[in-house]
Amino acid sequence: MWRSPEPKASYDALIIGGGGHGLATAYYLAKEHGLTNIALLEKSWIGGGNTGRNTTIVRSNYLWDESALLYEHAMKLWEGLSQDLNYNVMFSQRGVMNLCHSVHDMRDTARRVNANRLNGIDAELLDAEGVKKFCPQIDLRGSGRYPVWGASLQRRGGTARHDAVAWGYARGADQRGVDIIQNCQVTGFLIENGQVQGVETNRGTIRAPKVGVVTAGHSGVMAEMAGLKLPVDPVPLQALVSEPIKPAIDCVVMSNAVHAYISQSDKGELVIGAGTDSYVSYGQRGSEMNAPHTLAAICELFPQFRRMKMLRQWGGIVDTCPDASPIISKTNIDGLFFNCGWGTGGFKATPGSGHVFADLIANDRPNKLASPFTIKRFETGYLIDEHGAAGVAH
Amino acid sequence: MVQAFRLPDGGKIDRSTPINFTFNGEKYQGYAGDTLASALLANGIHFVGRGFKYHRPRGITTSGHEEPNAIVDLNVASGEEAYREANVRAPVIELCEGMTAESVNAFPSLKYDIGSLNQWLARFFPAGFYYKTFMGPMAVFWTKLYEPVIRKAAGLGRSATETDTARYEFQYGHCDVLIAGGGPAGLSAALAAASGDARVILVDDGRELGGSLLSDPAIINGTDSGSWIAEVLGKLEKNPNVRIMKRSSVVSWWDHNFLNVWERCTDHLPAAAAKNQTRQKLHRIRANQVILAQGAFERPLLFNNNDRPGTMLANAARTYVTRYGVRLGKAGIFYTNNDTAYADALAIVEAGQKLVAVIDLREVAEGPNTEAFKATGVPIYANSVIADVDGKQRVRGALISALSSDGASLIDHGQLIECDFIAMAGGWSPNVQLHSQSTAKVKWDDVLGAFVPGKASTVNPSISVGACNGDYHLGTLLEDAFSKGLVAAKSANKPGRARKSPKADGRETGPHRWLWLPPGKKTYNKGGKFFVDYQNDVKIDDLELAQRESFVSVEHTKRYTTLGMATDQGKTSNINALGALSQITGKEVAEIGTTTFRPPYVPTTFMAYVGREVDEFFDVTRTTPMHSWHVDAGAAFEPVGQWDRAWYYPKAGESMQAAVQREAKPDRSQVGVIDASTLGKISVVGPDAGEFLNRIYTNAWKKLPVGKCRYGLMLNEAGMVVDDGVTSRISENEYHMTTTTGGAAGVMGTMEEYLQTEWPELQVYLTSVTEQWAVAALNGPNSRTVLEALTDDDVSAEALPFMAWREINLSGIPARIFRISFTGDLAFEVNVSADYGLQLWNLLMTAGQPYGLTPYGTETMHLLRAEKGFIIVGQETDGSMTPMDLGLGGMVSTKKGDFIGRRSLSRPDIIKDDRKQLVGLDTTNPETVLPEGAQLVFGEDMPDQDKLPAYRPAKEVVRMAGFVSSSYYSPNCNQSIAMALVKGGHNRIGEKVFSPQADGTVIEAVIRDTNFYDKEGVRQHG
Amino acid sequence: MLLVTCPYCGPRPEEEFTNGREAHIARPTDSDNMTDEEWARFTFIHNNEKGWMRERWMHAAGCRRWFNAVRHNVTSEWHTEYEMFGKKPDLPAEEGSMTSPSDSPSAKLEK
Amino acid sequence: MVKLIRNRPLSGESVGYDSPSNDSDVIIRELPFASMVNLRVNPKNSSKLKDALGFNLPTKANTTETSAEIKCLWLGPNEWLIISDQMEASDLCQDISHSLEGLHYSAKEVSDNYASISITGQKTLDVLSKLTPLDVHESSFGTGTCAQTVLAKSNVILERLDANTFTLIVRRSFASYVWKRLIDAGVEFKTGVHGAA
Ligand SMILES: Cc1cc2nc3c(=O)[nH]c(=O)nc-3n(C[C@H](O)[C@H](O)[C@H](O)COP(=O)(O)OP(=O)(O)OC[C@H]3O[C@@H](n4cnc5c(N)ncnc54)[C@H](O)[C@@H]3O)c2cc1C
Ligand SMILES: NC(=O)c1ccc[n+]([C@@H]2O[C@H](COP(=O)([O-])OP(=O)(O)OC[C@H]3O[C@@H](n4cnc5c(N)ncnc54)[C@H](O)[C@@H]3O)[C@@H](O)[C@H]2O)c1
Ligand SMILES: Cc1cc2nc3c(=O)[nH]c(=O)nc-3n(C[C@H](O)[C@H](O)[C@H](O)COP(=O)(O)O)c2cc1C
Ligand SMILES: [Zn+2]
Repeated sequence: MWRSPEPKASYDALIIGGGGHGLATAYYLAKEHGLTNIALLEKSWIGGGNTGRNTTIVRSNYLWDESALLYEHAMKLWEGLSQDLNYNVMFSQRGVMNLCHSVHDMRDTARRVNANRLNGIDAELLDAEGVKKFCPQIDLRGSGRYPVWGASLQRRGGTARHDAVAWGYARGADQRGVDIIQNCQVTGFLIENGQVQGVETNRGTIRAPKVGVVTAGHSGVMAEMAGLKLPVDPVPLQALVSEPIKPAIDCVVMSNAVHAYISQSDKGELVIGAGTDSYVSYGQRGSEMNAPHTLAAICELFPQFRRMKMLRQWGGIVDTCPDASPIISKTNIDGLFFNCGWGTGGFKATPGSGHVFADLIANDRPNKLASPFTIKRFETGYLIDEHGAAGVAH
Repeated sequence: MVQAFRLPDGGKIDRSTPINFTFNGEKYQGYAGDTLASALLANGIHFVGRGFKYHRPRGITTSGHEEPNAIVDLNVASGEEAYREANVRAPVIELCEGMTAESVNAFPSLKYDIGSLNQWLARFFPAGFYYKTFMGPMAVFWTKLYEPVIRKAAGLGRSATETDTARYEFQYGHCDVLIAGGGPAGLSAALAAASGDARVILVDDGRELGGSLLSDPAIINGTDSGSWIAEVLGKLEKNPNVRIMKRSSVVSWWDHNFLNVWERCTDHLPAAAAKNQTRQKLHRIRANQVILAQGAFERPLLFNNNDRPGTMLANAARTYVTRYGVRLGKAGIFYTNNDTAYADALAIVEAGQKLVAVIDLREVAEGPNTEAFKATGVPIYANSVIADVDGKQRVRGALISALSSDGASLIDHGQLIECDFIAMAGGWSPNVQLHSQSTAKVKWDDVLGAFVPGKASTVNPSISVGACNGDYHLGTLLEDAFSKGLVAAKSANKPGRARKSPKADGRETGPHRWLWLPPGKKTYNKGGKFFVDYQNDVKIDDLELAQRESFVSVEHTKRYTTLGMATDQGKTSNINALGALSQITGKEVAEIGTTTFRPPYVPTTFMAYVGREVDEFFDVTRTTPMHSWHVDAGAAFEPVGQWDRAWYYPKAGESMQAAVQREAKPDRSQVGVIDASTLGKISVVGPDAGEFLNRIYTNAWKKLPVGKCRYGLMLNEAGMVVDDGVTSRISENEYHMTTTTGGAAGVMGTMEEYLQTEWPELQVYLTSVTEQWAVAALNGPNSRTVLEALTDDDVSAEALPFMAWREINLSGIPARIFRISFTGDLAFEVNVSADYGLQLWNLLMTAGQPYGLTPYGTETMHLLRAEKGFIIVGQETDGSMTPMDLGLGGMVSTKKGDFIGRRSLSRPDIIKDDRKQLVGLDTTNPETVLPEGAQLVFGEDMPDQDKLPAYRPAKEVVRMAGFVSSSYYSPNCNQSIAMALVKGGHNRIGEKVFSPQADGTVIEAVIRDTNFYDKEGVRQHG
Repeated sequence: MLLVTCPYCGPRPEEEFTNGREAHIARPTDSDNMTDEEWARFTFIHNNEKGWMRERWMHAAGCRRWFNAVRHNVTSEWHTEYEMFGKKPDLPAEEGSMTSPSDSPSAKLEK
Repeated sequence: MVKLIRNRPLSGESVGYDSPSNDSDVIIRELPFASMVNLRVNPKNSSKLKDALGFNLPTKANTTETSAEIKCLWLGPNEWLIISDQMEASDLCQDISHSLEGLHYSAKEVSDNYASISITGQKTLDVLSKLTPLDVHESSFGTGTCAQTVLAKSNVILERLDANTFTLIVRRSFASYVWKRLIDAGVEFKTGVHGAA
């Protein structure tokens, strides 16, 4: 699938972080910008960060124009990704419903659905009956307090196989000459006169005039190494799977109000996730309080799953931004770029994120889709507050 | 019904109590004390399930939680749907009367399963086959053709389709020492730990304590182990500080020594007996010290077709024969790589189960247990392997071949020995699951050929004893566990007093041979089927393929092949896989590493985690003192935060819209009343209270006179509006602040935070008094008249002007009257002690009747305030609105000094004038009510109709101007009214905007100010 | 569920607390003289250095006091707690590697 | 003037349950009205209240003080709950204000803000252990101890009166929820519920 080359002394560009976003960046740099003398450095094994531990929900029905257009860009790439990579990422457009449990939810959702439509994104506002029709397994009553009023439905949304995304991009990048170097931890940056010159790693110095950092939960740590500060907090986000069962639900269901989301993988596990833990952590495990709350919500919405059993639960470290939107940005060090802050919901953006980030690195200026996501927005006040859309981690 | 495969005697089953059960629709009988697995075996049934991928027949393989193959669904008869349980491990199901079970992953039946065709296509299904195949030239091949097929094949068992009504609970626990595992090591540790004042919890997942002693008895302290266990338990049970939990598994170990223990309270009972009892509990236990005495798992051996039904672990074979009195078959073959297992072989033979051969991988069959076994006369084939297995749905024979001297190849074509079961003894792997969960490391032990616990973690220090610590010698482990039990109690500051450890002569053990990957008739890479992870059908060639395809990291290998990801989480397969990988790659196992153990230790029921916190207890419902009145009046309720607020009071057959139109009128023409008790109320007391409010709110507070009220706006540090409310000055030193219902806790939190962490110099105390007060808000021209009917105190405009408050005696109830208005009409907020809330309400209703007093709910309140253009935080705001955006710039004081969020208001993107700004909208057709959440487009940006087909996304991105935040039909203005946030709206008054609707229609409106009613604001001053 | 020690009430379950992120980031008193960048730093940025960290907690369901604590943000090990304006304790020395427990396979193996 | 009717938060909640009897494992009841004052003051002034209360404010965390008329629970380093079933809250406040004249303090009546629930009987600890993560074992939470903690999804002030008797002081709007959770947790025992206070 990919070679295991020794790192060379220098490259034209380096990508730090072998998650989906980093791998996609490397792939598009090679494919669309002809930069092939590049390396991707991953401190352990590619796809082992949040890419390998996320609940794989893909959708583009975000509220603000800036996000909607970026995520929709990703969605379009998803739609041709298996063909592009010649690797089946099992992108499954089974439909994503975001449930509403109150008038207030309905109003906010209507606003988002209307905005989506005008932004050219498929979105439907369902009433309770529509919800039941699309997903007959849901119990609309929600114990009385959280009855299901309706939902937004994005039919083109769905899931993809997380591991395959990482591997497919890795293979594609490798085939185009990118050196994918695992077990290579970046420990510092070489910076001279405000211009990045390369990185220090546990396998020696590697020089390059351009460095793109895509390290999710470790972005703050990386910024620190370059003397920069990022408004991202690393917090644990947990997920769990049930034992595998025969097909029991064939769409993705998310709910902010009861705080949970669920889908069923192609192997049969129910894949379930919810909120972040309250404290900063770099340990890929969370607190015990999470599962009871998440499962309570699932057992409300799907009482028929009450006797199901949890097979495994785990955590990832997500890089949360104050406005729940990512940072895709130049920094005040020339040649040093950051792509981070995807928090609880960046898997769905993987192709789009890599695509625009590659463009930024190659051309040294953000394109239209990326430019709102500059780190400068925290100074100017141009926040893109997606807490509504990202209110439940996904 | 005959149990043809029951030995004539022996076993800990109660032969006088037969138990009826159904498996795959057939009726069978077992005995009390059986598990489903032992009962099936006693009926001669080995073949019970099929593998996930190839659907190959599979049998009962183990006698415990590590079972990979014998997975069944329980409660499968009609009428049991709500209790149907997917994927249960047959060896741990205690048989009970009337039990029904069926095989998983087999359709239409276990014997004739369609999916089993997959095994003939096996070469098309190597590891990772998903990703490389099922592609097709066009995406549609995947979506329409392959994906549905793959998804149908998913899963093992089937979930219930009805709601489980059983009761589940969780319970908190606290102890000094928690011991996981009640075998000899755990019991010995418990004896020591509990010998002082320590609170001890001993947890074991079996129905009886004793662990391996139950099937492998020994002499302890000179008596048989059965009596010893009884004696220990007797002692422990008498100790009030000790809690023994049977049928309970320690499933998770979280940071700071917090553990989850999953107890199955009634699963062993027939349905009728279990009724009305709690089915399962999750104990959430904080332990000062944790001792792990989890034992060890025996490993299968790797050989060609090592998955045929009838193939099981040696110690499981022993357990079924000796503990359950099961005859496993007519003739068995025992296959081992070590000496110790001969003790099991001997026990099996001595119990009357025939063995026809022992196949020993070791070059020489020697060692104390081997020698002892030789007396049985069963032939031993040393330096030999099972090269192949005959039989499909049941083992029929084994092909035995001799090994070359290096163990790498076979030196003969072998001899077929007929047999109907094979017992495999591949050595033991200490159960380091919980140790790893504690975040401690494991280390590789070459002698044991397994991981043993490494250094304990500092956060969750684990103490391992017995077999899970790699100590397999009964004598030493009893003593070691005992001394560590004392250490643990001492560390918890409750030292034990016992000094005499239990004693036993452990079994001597002879040599072993860790030949991880022996050759076979077909080798693993030449079509041989060497299963390593049974349930997920991972074979050795899959592991090798992963290596070849760059999935070298063990984590990649796992994910590419799905090794260890099945419901048994690799309990029996992980070490074998690593051993085999090490042999394939030439790397040391320690170099290959291991994957991460995660909770739970065994799959755990969702509802055990949830306990009672579903249905009525899913969330708190908070109610006001007047709640019962609203209920009696037939109110519909709206959840606001955790509160239930009266939403509207429908008359018979009335819709919400109709009710609101009716409720909204009296508030302008007569008088209405709403229960406003839910508003947050905070008492702000101290010499610096005014200064404090200055820093909390955007406007100034110090000069507010006593007796006066003022509206305040609160921002976050980013400058965005987060709450609002009226605050009144009670005295020189005291303000009474109100917040939004949903914002109360957050506001109080923020105020305490700033007070304690940023401004400790301010002398201010905050007390939440939200629920001290019941509040009824009277609105409308008659409101004063109603009030006057109930008080002799002066509530005239002079005595109590707009934005003032005073205390009055309201028919004997001390009340605070605030003349503030959220409807823009003459209004009084009446506050009384909450105990009198209901009485106040009733008094008002009676007094108000002559004046047309109408109770109204939150929906009408929303409409009324919209008539006046008053915002609702959370409706007109979404966390991205500044006071200026809302047209409330006048409330931002520039003189008083700093306040939360002030600095942010001068940032460049905040002062831009094309920000979304709050405006009113007049729809061109005054009868048309814009839907809330509608998006707006300026005329110049409106696309052609064909670019915006009905119910479809726009064909090109349409630039949006803003959105509608509130919209109603106003019976008081006789037109539709709406508020909206529109880009640069304040400068666009009079301009047209267009709102494209999903159905393709477009609603037209004109931008205006937000005040639709009583522009001059005279009414509220009335 | 962590065991959080309140300097006033003693060790209590995490459920009773809210976490207030990094400690010792004082609110500027002269924000008028700050650049937008400096203000953004205060408003949005925590250092979150990997390892021992001083952070804020509030005993929300208990005494409602804010306080500081030193906790290891990889292992969650609790070092100490101290009052909001109490003496800033030194951070303990870092032992061994700081990779999180499951960061890399080798981290789980003792050699 | 009308006759004043205090409606305690849980009046009307007790119907439909078993009444307490001699062999009840757990007995739950709403306690009658008592005056309650939330006091905030710097603890160094604790002795100044000796005259008003009959004792110094308890400054040791999670402890209580009692006199014939008044009980005081430590809520935080500068916060106490003063309870009296004999004195009016306004009188309490007045006495306090006399004692603390000129000092910065706050004394707010909160009698109506709370419901008080008593739970007693040999299975009390078992019931509580299903609802609160706090360790209420005698060794760490003895008689005379109080704590603010979590009870199911509510906050609660918990006070231990003797080995098997606790008082729960709950925010009024949560009272019905807590009440139902207590009764529900007692289902597996013989739980008796007293009629309205
Ligand atoms: C439980 C959970 C559920 C989620 N669910 C969803 C979902 O349903 N939908 C969705 O869209 N998103 C979801 N997300 C978020 C999503 O997973 C992430 O936003 C996304 O995968 C981030 O990808 P990445 O490539 O940026 O980061 P990662 O995959 O984390 O990759 C970062 C890589 O950087 C490496 N690295 C770090 N430091 C260094 C260094 N010094 N040197 C070299 N390499 C380094 C890491 O080892 C890692 O491999 C979820 C996240 C979690 C944790
Ligand atoms: N012959 C050999 O090589 C060999 C190998 C291993 C063990 N043994 C023998 O086995 C015995 C080991 O004694 P021991 O006490 O260490 O182990 P054990 O196997 O006797 O007891 C362990 C107990 O812990 C329980 N358990 C495991 N995980 C649990 C969890 N998470 N929660 C609750 N319970 C859990 C098991 O069900 C079992 O009852 C000794 O007699 C030893 O000689 C021999
Ligand atoms: C979508 C998805 C499905 C998963 N399904 C399974 C599964 O069926 N069995 C399993 O053991 N783990 C499953 N996992 C969890 C992984 O085993 C693993 O826990 C996760 O990738 C995090 O890695 P870690 O536990 O090694 O830290 C799944 C993970 C994801 C993201
Ligand atoms: Zn405290």
